[in-house]
Amino acid sequence: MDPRPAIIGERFKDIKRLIAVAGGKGGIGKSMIASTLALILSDLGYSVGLLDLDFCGPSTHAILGIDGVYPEEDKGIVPPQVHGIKFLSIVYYAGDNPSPLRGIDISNAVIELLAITRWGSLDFLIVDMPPGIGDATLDTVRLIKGVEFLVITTPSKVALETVGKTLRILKEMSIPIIGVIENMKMAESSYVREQIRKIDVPFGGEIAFDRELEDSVGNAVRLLETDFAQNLKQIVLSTPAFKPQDGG
Amino acid sequence: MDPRPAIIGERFKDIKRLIAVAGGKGGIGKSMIASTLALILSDLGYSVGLLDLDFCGPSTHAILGIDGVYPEEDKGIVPPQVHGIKFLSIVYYAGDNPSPLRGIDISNAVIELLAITRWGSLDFLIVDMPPGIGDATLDTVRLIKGVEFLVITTPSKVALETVGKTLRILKEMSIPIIGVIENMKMAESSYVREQIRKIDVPFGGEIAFDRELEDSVGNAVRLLETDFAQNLKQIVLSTPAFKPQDGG
Amino acid sequence: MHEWALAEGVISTALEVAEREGLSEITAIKIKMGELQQIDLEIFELALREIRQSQMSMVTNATAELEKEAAVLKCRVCGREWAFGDAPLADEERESIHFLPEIAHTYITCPGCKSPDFQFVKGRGVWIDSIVGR
Amino acid sequence: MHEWALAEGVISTALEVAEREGLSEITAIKIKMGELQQIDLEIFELALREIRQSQMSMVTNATAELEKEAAVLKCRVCGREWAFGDAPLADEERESIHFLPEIAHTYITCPGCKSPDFQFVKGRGVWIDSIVGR
Ligand SMILES: Nc1ncnc2c1ncn2[C@@H]1O[C@H](COP(=O)(O)OP(=O)(O)O)[C@@H](O)[C@H]1O
Ligand SMILES: Nc1ncnc2c1ncn2[C@@H]1O[C@H](COP(=O)(O)OP(=O)(O)O)[C@@H](O)[C@H]1O
Ligand SMILES: [Mg+2]
Ligand SMILES: [Mg+2]
Ligand SMILES: [Mg+2]
Ligand SMILES: [Mg+2]
Ligand code: NI
Ligand code: NI
Ligand SMILES: [Zn+2]
Ligand SMILES: [Zn+2]
Repeated sequence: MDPRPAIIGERFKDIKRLIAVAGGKGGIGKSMIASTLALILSDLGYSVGLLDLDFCGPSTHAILGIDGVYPEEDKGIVPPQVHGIKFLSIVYYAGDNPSPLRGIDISNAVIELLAITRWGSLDFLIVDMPPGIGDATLDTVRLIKGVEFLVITTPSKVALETVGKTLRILKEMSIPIIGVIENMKMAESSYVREQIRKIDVPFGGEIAFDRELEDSVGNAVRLLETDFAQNLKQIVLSTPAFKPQDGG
Repeated sequence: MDPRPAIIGERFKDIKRLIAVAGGKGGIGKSMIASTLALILSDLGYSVGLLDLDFCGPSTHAILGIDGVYPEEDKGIVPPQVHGIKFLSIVYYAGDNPSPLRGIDISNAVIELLAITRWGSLDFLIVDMPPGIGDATLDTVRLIKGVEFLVITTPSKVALETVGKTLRILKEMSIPIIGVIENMKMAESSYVREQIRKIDVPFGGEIAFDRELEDSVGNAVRLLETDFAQNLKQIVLSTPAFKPQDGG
Repeated sequence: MHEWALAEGVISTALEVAEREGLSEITAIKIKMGELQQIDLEIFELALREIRQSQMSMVTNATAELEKEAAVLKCRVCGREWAFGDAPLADEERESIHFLPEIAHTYITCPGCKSPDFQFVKGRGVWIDSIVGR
Repeated sequence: MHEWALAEGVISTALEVAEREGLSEITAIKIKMGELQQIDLEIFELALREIRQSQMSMVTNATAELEKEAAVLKCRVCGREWAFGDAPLADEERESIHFLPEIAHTYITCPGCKSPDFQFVKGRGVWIDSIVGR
């Protein structure tokens, strides 16, 4: 019998809101939004954690410029606090090296991290998800009780088709969806917004394509100053889910 | 004992070159390049197959506008020919519905398709890979003898860091790498080219960001006319690997 | 009739085993036929026979014993187990599962909690139980 | 000292079992300690004892029996099996595997064919063998 699942509930019991940032495809801005969202919420005075569950392509450490820190061992592992955010990623253990993991290994590693990490009390834990609905997403839904999803898409037809599938699965499993963000918008169009509303999922807002964003990668201070972050902050301020007291 | 692996070699024995289009991250243009590469090679007079192994986010059918066709059953399954390309994707079976598959299921489905599909004789089989190195990629490397990789990146730091990991794994496993294509280039810079050369992997060429590409999604004829396709065709014509007689 | 391709796999595997183990002949093959894949047993048996007898080989005179195995699915979320036979499915859905059993995750959800996150406990598809030779 | 967290998992699981099975007391827990995770057995045993005795519960008086299990890895490409003990590893690499056994795929490749595509046949980590109660 696996001793780990039974302790996972205990690990999350003092976290007010658990928000997984997901989407159908890769490269649509999930990690950028998860990282910047964590920064914005921390900047607003909330206590925030960020968990990178994209073991195949972890990127939040690179986006936030996190390097040279390591969890403490204290009856488990305690994530270090960087830019005010308690941060946990597989890169602590894999470094710059590749982790060629099959699904069964991803599942085991997710369960292990959820079981041994002591987040303490938090207003928000933001979870950066890999693309698609595979082991990491299914285990998140299965093991993190009360998790809510923030779903990202771009205006591209293929991205929208794929995100539609993710939304269908989440709805079928009765997982709460905070909203869908349309990222990297280049032209005026209400197409995505309408499609999302049609399937009865809340539309969360839009973020414009920001040519200068790439130059801020690796620098949390500059990241918060980008148009991208400003767009996202508007969404945060106007979305009721981003108040910790509303959560469980 | 699994009866399927023993027959897979037989299924590929009349295919001259097997090319997997891969990369570290999602959203870097793997599917767009795999689809357009298949079109270009077919247009050049070669016999071409296209196999979409991104079961979580299949996109090549949407890019090529393939719809309403289905494999024939004849001592296995025989992929239908569309735009001159023998095309196989999980969408034949999943339709527009989501396929929430764990790694173990992806692995099983990959093995099944490799074992039952009769491609016949081909100059090229192009395989569109999912992001990262997971079950689909590990099984491709394990079961498709002679497969070569065409690896995609973008100029973004995070994409480059991730693709570097994929390249390391492929090199460690002694899998041939045709080259690395730098896609969605927006500004002049030789940074990616230099980084790739540093790790002793052939640089395959560059493809500019093409604002009009999205409008050609779903239309194979228009796709071939884009600047994107022109860029890719130049790469095809100048890369020795894209001659079938060079292969095994 | 794609069952032929899987029958080829069984015969190729038997020949590989014969070679690896240095046998001079395969005498018997036992195969589990998982219900999920809905293989037509008669067609499969016929395919096995034709492939075996199409040329003289170490497997030509082997007997093939097919045994049906009921498919049982188990939910990873709520732990519920159920029989595939119970799933309400349209004909095209069954047909898709016939070609690619993993597609079950697209058309079936747990009768207890509606999750698509279940495993095949048994009865997925064609599986070689044993190969006997001398 | 992250072993404490896993020991908590063992005790929580025992309590869950007691509740589910309607037991009044857990008397014995048998645990397999997989080598890959390199858990310090003394620390783990101490943690188990402290957690058990920190408050009166159905598990307070249970005995815990720990059994070491050697880690065996098997390559999915060439089939080779080897012992984790043989892998040449730097201290930090061992430490990373201690926290996250799957990280073995980052630092170990098959001694036969250099593939990172191997499975843990046994000895991954902490595993509850049996829980006995009344
Ligand atoms: N609004 C935006 N404007 C410009 N570039 C963006 C925007 N959002 C994301 N990006 C860029 O897109 C790329 C992919 O983003 P990322 O967050 O890594 O995607 P994912 O996590 O979905 O794979 C990154 O290079 C990122 O900098
Ligand atoms: N050179 C390019 N210029 C403009 N857009 C591109 C280019 N290459 C790819 N894209 C767009 O980027 C998005 C992701 O491409 P896709 O091929 O689906 O990536 P992947 O298969 O790597 O996830 C698509 O919307 C596609 O149209
Ligand atoms: Mg990401
Ligand atoms: Mg793709
Ligand atoms: Mg049929
Ligand atoms: Mg230690
Ligand atoms: Ni059939
Ligand atoms: Ni420890
Ligand atoms: Zn269930
Ligand atoms: Zn090996």
